[in-house]
Amino acid sequence: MDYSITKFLWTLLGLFIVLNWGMLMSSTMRRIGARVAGRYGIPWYQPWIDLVKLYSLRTHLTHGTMFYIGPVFRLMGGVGIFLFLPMVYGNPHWSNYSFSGDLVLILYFQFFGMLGMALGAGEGGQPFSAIGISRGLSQFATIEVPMTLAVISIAIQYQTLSISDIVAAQQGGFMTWTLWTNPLATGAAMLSLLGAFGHSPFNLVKAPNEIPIGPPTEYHGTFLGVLRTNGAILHVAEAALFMNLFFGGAGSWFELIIKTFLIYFWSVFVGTVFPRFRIEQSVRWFLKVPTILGILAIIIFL
Amino acid sequence: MIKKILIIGLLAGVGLIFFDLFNAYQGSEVLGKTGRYYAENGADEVGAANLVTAVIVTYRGLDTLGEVTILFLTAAIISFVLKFRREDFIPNRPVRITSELLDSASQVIVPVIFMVGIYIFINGHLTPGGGFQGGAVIASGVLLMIMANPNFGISHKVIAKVESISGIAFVLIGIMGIFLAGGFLDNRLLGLGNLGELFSAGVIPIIYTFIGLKVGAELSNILGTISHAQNEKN
Amino acid sequence: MEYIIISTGFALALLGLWGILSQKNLIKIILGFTIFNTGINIVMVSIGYVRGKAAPILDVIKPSEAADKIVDPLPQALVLTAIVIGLGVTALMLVYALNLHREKNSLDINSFKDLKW
Amino acid sequence: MVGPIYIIAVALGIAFIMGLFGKSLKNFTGWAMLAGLGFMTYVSGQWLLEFLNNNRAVETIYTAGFKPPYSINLQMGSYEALLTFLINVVGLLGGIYLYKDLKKTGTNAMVVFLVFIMSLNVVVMTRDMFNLFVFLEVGSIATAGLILLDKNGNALQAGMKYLIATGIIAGILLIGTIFAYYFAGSLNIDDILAANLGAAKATVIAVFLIYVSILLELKPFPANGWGIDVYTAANPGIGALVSAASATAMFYVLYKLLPLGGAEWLNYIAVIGGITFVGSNLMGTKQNNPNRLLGYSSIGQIGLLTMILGLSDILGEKLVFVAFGILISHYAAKAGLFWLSGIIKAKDIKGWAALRKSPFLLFLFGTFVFALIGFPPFPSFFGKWELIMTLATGGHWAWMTVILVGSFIEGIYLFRWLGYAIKLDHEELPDFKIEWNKFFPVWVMAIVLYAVGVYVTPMVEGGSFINYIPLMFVLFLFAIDFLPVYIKNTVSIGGIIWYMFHIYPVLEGDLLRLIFAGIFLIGGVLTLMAGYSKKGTRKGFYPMAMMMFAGLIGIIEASTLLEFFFSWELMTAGSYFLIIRGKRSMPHGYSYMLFSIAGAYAILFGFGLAFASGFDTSLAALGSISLLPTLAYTLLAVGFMTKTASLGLHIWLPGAHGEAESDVSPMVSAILLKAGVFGLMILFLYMDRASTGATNLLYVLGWVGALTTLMGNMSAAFQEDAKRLLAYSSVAQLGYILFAISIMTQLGWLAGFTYTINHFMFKAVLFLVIGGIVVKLGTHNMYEMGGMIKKMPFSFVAVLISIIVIGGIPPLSGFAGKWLFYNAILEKGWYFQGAIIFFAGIIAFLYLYKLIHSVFLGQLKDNHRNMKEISAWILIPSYVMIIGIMIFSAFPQYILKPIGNMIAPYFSSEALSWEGTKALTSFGYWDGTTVMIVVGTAFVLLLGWLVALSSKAKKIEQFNIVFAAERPHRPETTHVSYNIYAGYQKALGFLITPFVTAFWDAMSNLVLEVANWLRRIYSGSMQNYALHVVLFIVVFYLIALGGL
Repeated sequence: MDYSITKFLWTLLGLFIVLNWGMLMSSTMRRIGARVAGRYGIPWYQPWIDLVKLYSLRTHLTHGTMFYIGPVFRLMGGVGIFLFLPMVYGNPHWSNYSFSGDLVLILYFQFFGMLGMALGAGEGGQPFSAIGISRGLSQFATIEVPMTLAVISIAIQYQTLSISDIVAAQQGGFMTWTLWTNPLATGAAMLSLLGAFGHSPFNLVKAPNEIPIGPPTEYHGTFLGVLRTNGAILHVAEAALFMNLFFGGAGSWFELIIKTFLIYFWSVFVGTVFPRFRIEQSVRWFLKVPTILGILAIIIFL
Repeated sequence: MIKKILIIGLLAGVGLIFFDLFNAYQGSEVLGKTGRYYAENGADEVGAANLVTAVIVTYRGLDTLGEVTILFLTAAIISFVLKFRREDFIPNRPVRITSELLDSASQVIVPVIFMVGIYIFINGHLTPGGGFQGGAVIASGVLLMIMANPNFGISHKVIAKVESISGIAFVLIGIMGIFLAGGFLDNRLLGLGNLGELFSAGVIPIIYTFIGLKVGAELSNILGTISHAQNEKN
Repeated sequence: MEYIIISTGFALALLGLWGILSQKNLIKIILGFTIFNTGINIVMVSIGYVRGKAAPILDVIKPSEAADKIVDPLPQALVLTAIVIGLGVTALMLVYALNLHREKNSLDINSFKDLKW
Repeated sequence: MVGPIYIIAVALGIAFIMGLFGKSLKNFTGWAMLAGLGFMTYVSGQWLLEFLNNNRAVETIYTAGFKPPYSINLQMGSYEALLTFLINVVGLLGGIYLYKDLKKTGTNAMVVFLVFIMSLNVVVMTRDMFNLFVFLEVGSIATAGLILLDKNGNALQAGMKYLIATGIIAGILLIGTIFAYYFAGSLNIDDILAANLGAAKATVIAVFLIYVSILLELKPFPANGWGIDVYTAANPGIGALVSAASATAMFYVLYKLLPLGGAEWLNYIAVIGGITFVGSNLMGTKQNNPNRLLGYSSIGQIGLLTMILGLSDILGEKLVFVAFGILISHYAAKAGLFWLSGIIKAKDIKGWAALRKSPFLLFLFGTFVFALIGFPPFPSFFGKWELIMTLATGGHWAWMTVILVGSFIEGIYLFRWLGYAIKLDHEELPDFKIEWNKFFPVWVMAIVLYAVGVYVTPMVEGGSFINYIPLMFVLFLFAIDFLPVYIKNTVSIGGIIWYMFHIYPVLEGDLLRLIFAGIFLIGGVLTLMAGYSKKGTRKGFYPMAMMMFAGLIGIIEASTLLEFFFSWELMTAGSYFLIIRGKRSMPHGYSYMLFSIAGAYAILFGFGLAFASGFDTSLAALGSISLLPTLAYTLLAVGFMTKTASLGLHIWLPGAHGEAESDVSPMVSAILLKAGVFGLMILFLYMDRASTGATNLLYVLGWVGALTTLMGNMSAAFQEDAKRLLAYSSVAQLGYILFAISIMTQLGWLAGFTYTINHFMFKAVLFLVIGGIVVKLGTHNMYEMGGMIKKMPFSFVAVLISIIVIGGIPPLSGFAGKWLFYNAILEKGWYFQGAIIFFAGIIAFLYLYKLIHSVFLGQLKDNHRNMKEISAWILIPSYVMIIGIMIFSAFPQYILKPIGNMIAPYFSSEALSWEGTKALTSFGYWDGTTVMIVVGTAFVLLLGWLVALSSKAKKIEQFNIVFAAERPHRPETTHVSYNIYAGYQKALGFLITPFVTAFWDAMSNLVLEVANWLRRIYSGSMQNYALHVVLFIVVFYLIALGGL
């Protein structure tokens, strides 16, 4: 357990990289989406501009304390996952603070941000926020089913919950990736990932195309900026988690960038193809195919 | 219908029980142990020529006490069950005129009946009969009086007095037995005298007299109350 | 001899029981009850009977030979008690019947079903 | 010493004298009667003392100075002394109670009353068959008279029925007697017994006739319509005597004549008793007339006693104790209840709600009901205990079942009745006035129950260990119940704290017990603190609360099975009264009680098996169950699960916890439920885990736990009532715990403990705070709240932290449980149960968010604008708990390490190891402290960053939101709370269709229907009743003697 300042600085650097990569990735994805829809789309540097603009807005309106610190919780969620996640395999500098907990820690730390966000938005008193949150919770409560099953499955497979060990077990070439050694679990997890990233068809939570709805409705300026920042970090971190679990982790930042891009692209790809589900539809959907896959993934180990 | 069949079935069942009892019974050639004891010692222990009396009044005096109590209870219960409010009471309800014969005959017979009754219970320890029989006879006399004159009012006060005093006397004699003789209701308070005489068998004649009075009083009381109850307008 | 008596007793008891179970009129039921009792009393007396023996009264019979000459006095004593008890109960029943008749102006057994279940 | 014969002599003497003077001086007769009763009581009492102190030889009284069998003899032994004393006491009290009524009817009634009691004395004492008959007749004639004390049509009819039935019975007895004389040559009971008439084919009929008539006098089902009518129609004062005195006498007659026929007859008697016990209790369930209900209950109890006599050869020397324990309870309780009924004069048990006007009478009523069901500390409790234990020893499972089922059915109606009395809102309550002469006897009977209970305690095997100190404390609180809340609260808290110090040295070194003791006692202190916020005197609250805590701590202290069960019942009783205090909790308290009784009986059965296996009275006996171990384990587990409200047994909990008072909910939820957990843990630790039965059971329980969790959380998510939401959450949490400890590995148990401790803390906080808010806002519905964060920030923070713990979100201690779960499940290999558990765990977020959002966030309602923070007395204990949570979160090792070490020896593998603050398993690792530090630091930094960016954010008011450029007019329309998970419910709601509730409803309906159908045999026609009697005789004859 090393709380040294150098460790801290390395982690900070990692965070910076992840942040920027996240923004670049999101802009790219939005361009792809636009192209598929036959539009031109935003320039690749748009997110930076947005961020700067949001952070430099002068008006800050708050509905109260919880509303104020809600975004902090949210950002903490993203950053936390990053902190507890070993980024680049085999390199102590990029393993962050993963020594303080294993996979379970990360799985449950996801809720940290969500809860904070939900509470903050809730205090806003905006009905749309509450609606969005209720939808988000409903959906998330089912996404986790296949995810949990997949996690249990790989835990059985590798007899460990420590991410580093799981990655280590996958070293030794392409074919030793969980993707091949345990395709069912991977399938289940990747399907639940769709929900986690909240692109179409599972983006009823904050339906972007209609009137602004969903948790962030009331947030603006700096708060929104914080949320955007978190979004960037969170996407990369989650993608990195999946990379570690199923795609052999990353030996270097380059490998990480490629893999996370592809993982993220997968959800965007599905999103651009399929129309949106209603909540009960998505709930049912996640409890069908992905769950069955997950169950099979466990059965094969019995 | 079904009920009828059921009843018949049940009676058959009870009949079966009785039948089995009947089979179990073979009469008896000699006295049983208890009976023999009475036959052998009754005379000298109790001194009553009528062994049944000896058994009733002395050996099983407690039963007799209970018996008396039952009559007493019945009288008491009846009198408070049939109690009715004054305003419902017609002093002289119109009744069918009793026939001359019954009326005059009763006046002749009743005293005789009473005398017979008294005789029966006084000689209870010598001859068949005793307190209960005598009392019943007396009560029958009372009944005759009531029939002869439906509005004939028996004085409940007097009856109650007789009843209670004789009851108390019975109990007292019983208790005296504990102190002066073998135990509760022992008849050897007084000398047994010689068998067959009137003044023999210890206190049996006395007890039987009281019982006789008591029974007579109670039965008459019951009769009186019931007939009286007819005077209620309903 | 005693067999006839005892069977008569049983028969009477059965008869009385039949009366209790089947008659509708309260008074008749009470009569049935008395018959039932009488039957039982007869049974009791006959139990005490000893073949060819006399009543247990020592007027002619000498106390010394009493044991072989008399019947058992005990059952007779019991019967006396039983009779008196029966008398008491019957009297009570009659009074009840009287009051019930006052209540409902009827003696039909089926008109007294206010209490059930 | 006054000779027993004087009971007869004096009673009759006085009776006759009364006849003499009665007409003239009324008052004299009244006093004469009481004097007579008093004298009888004195005589029998002195004999009783004589037999108790210097056990002298049995006294025989020869009447007429001749030896039996030639003359009648009475006997005064210890039993006779005791029973005559009981009879005379109830006679005296009854005389006092009925004094006015008797006087109104006149001297004759008093005479009858006096003679009635006297006759019962003789019935008990006599040793002569025919004399017995005579005085039975005296008794029944007297009864027939006393029935008419209140002259009404019903009484007349009842009396007639009684006369006819007893007439027939007497006839049968007479025939039996004379034939017994014929066969045995004697009327003396001892001679008849010695003659062994049961042996010969011919003579056995006499035996049968005597048995059947005595049994019929005891009113066996179904030939007892006449008896029930008497109870219904007669003056309750008379009912009391018939039920207490006559029944006692008849019971003793049966006891006297028991050896008449020999062993094989005992079975018949037992069967008849059993049928009567179950049957008449069953019919009681459908009964609403108090007196008639009491009649059913009396007959049921006498049935039980008959059955016990029938089992006498099994019970051996225990017979006397068992019979006495149950008889005395029946005697006192029934007399008391009938007398109460006479005071209240309600035609329907609903009318007993009038009792609320006098709490003391209510207290007496409760006493009697609990005594009848056999709760401690009443003698019936010990009687039943010994009964079950002895039966178990003989391996008579069927009889045990009959007894327990019958007692349970009795509980069904008695507790419905008690519930009505305590809570029912009923129009036209009869209003009654208490005359001292009616009140005093009831009071005495209650005293008798308590006194005898305490007196017999040491007579039970291991009873001497039972610790009465807490009960004394309860009693004391009853004494000071009139004082204002804050005093009693302080006293109670002081008492608990004192007990902590008293008990700590005892438990030191036994960590398991220490933890639960901590939960119970510390929890008790904290939850009680909230009581300071209450005003007034809160009648009855503190004694009951303390009774519950006495029971809880008793369970901890218990070293023997008896102590454990004693305390268990105590706790049940106390908690029942706490729960039913709530405004609308009558039905919920009722179902709680029913489940608790059923559970208690399951436990009792299990304990019986445990005891019978090795005649070991200590708890360790659970370790060596050799008789039907699987059944025993299952029964015990089920019994304990009724308290943990596992799936299938949970339906009582939501209502009970939801409707309870604001500071009762935390007690029963955070603390009481743990008693079940403790029971399960004890069971699991002791039981032989290797056995297939145990392993299967554990496997099943694992599934039950998992499903309970799913059901609980999902139901909670769809609640609109804040407290019910929390209640369902408790169900779910207990499901986690059940699942965890069923895993039976060190990790599993660690998880279990973590959950136990966490749930104790956060549920206490939540129920305290939410309860406080509910009271303050005056509504349970969350959608009527909202925006409270502005008004109650402290409450909000408390709830927020608790929610983070429930959710298992790092860094708080809830996560410890989740992490341990993952490892335990992977280690054990229960993957699918595990998956369900985690699924449920995520569903938890739905209700958690619903709770905190609907209450604290969203739109503040207009009518709440000037709300203040809830009372500090609620917040202080909450924050103590919060601190506890924080410590547990930051330094889990200080608690988990010792627990791990403690339970390690019980399990093969030590799966959890520690590196400083880091917990390691074969699968993963977790470092609570580091997580706390990392998260803390990062959070502070980020917050600082945001503050730096937007230091002076402007506060805007409620309606200033992006609402389609509109301004919402009413908060109600904007506050999104009602049924917010509609979509989810649409998708998955089918999972929680209330099968279980439907099932239990069907069950109860079934019972009631059967009862209703059965009781039709009581058609009301006296002829039918006579028919029943004869039918009983014939059928019994055919079965017993097959017509020879």
